[in-house]
Amino acid sequence: MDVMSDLWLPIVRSLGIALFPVVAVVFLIWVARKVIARMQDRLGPTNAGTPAGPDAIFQTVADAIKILTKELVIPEGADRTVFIAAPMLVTAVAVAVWAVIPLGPGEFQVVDLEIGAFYVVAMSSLAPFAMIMAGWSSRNKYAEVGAFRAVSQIIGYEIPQTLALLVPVLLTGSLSLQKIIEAQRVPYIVLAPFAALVYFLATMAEVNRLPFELAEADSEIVAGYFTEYSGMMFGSFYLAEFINNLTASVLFSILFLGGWRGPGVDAVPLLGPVWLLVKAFLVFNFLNVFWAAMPRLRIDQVLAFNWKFLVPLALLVLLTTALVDKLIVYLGYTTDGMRAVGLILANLVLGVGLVGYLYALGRRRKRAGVSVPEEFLPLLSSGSHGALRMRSADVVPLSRHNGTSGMRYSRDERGKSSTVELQANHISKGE
Amino acid sequence: MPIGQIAFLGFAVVSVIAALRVVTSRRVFHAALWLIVAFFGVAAVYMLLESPFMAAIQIFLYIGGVAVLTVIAIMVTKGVMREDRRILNRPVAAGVVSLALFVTMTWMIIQLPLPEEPVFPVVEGSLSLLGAALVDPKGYLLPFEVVSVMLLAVLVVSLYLGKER
Amino acid sequence: MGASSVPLAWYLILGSALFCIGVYGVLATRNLVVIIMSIELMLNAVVLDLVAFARFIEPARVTGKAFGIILYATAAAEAALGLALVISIWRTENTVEVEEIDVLKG
Amino acid sequence: MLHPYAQLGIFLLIATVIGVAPIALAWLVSPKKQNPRKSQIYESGNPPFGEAWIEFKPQYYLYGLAFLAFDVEAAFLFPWALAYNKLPLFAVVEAALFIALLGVGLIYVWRKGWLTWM
Repeated sequence: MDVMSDLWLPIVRSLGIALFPVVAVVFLIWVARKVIARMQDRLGPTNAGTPAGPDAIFQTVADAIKILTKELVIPEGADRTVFIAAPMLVTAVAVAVWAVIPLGPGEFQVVDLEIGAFYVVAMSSLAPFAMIMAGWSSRNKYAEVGAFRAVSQIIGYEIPQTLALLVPVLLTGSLSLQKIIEAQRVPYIVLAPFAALVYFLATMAEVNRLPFELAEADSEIVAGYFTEYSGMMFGSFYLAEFINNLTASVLFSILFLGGWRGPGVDAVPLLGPVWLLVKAFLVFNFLNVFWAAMPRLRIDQVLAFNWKFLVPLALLVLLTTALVDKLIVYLGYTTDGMRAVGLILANLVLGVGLVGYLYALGRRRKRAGVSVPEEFLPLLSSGSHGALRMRSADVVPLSRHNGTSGMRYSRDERGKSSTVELQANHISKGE
Repeated sequence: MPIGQIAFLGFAVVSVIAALRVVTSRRVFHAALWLIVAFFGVAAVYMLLESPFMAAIQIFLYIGGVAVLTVIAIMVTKGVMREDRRILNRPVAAGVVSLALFVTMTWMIIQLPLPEEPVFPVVEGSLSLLGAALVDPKGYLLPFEVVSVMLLAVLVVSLYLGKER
Repeated sequence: MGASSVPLAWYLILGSALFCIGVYGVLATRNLVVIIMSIELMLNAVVLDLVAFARFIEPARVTGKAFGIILYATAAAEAALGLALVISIWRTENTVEVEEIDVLKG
Repeated sequence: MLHPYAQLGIFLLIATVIGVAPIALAWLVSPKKQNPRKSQIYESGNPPFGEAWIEFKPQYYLYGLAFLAFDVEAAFLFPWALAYNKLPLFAVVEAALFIALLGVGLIYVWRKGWLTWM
């Protein structure tokens, strides 16, 4: 009996934590569609005559059931085994990261590995593979362009992400995510705002969120690396993408926002997951706001922004944090308060330097006749590239890669999946 | 048979079969995918050796780094890759040489008085010992700094070789 | 569970098997990329042996890991340079087969 | 109590099942009607033209090369960051040198223009 419970408790817990992101995503897809629709002055999913619940909250369930009954078309000339394995791998990897994520104190975690944060980084470095496999095996030109873009973008942004992640690790002195949370009496976003900024920007690129949504730019290369996929295989890519979004939000909350820490957790441990999910939900919607508001960049801009801005900045942040913190201790100020003040001051200096550098760069480029330095577009954009202008900013020249000139419009509808939303929208406008 | 041995045999069989497929696959792209499976098998064996750090580094560096780069190289040069048939260079001679090498090595390993059980228990926090040893002048400081010079050289030289002229 | 039930010799035999498969790959194939992959396989076998020795006969388990991680860095550097050379050769000679590369022949 | 790595193994097994199950289920319930027009490669409705596999500029590859160097650096910094709290100042300076050296390399290739998209 005892042996049985010893064996079954971990299995049940694993099952619960593994299924949690899948179930949560069903709700989050609806949230994302609704938020983006509201920002773009649309209604989003509505229950116009359908039994999809209030405000079509069960729209995603209906979509899932529909997509399950669609044919799995394998294009001719495709590399069948690789073609089928790619969507399976992408979902499995997306779920596998959750093994070390502490949803709350103690028991709300599958296994608290000594190397937790490194496990997360290692597992997410597998994601480009599924994209390469999908893009290669489809034998499709669009798919291959998407795969190439995905690889060069996603592996590139892995660098600043990993370097920024090292800052919380270094301040905690542990790779265990549980210990990183426990060490955050003050959330690390206060002590290391620039690490948080770098991490957030790199995360946006890692999860393919606009303005970094090049790998599947729907109006340029159809759907990128999963152009040829249909039915549930397409659904798997879509699911994995949203799971990755959720994972990224949860990880950002854990590393920089204090994870499950919050008022009342010590007394009621069950509040821990609630706090974590509230924080993650806010971060997730922050990503959604960017999604709704940003135009898509070109591939050269995306890569230049990484290699000429984020990577140097990440190196600088890591260096500054490590040196300043050690120097303060070396000078004899060993209390946590003094260390915190030192770190905040260092970040302040870093911020002033950064703004000055960007200003000088902008001035120099302006004198040289270039309106906006391309690599800093995501930060400096103004005028025709208006970062936070909404609908009029949708128009962006096509990537050079296609060799065609043209404009694109509306990035919300993802071609294959959103027909139901289009119809609902149509009906509500007709009324 | 203890569960550890069963797990080891499973991982070993997976990685050896995958490694064999690497050198015998007809398509180079498939060879690269099998290479990843082989690396995974070895990473799992690292977990059996209770070295999660080495397993993570195996996945992070070998699969997420080297294997990705190999796949990109294959995709870039696919025009000249012989897709359908990999011409082998004296396969029989190569097979005999490597089989003889394997038999010799295995025979030597069996002859050696190797421990059946680990002599020392697992040390908690050995990873931070490694971190300290890497920057310790009495430890591995010199290799550590040499690695950074090597990476600098790799970055500059490989970009120089790879860029279009 | 864990290493305690598997003898050291098993790990070493697995390592030598992977190494010899790598040797076969280097000797038998003409494709440069496959040769690089085989070399990676051989290096990985060496690291496997190092980690196994570190677990079985070393108290702090630092030496094996330090050697392993430095070997990994070297392997990655080798792969980067090797593949950069492959691309370079591919661009000038339009081939990735060893037999057809003869730029150094006078 | 189950060994932590065994729990991890079980979790990875469950993750694999979650990856495979939807597609296997869809394979069972979805219709299978082959049709040469349907299995044609998608090129925005036109019949596919030319080679299915196009050649790419190796530009993408350069970023991969740069990535690998920094990947190795990050792998080295993980154990160092873990030990950071116990390290003396000069050990941190050494690691800073390690980071700065690669930063110099980055600035060099940047100034040479090898990171610029062509």
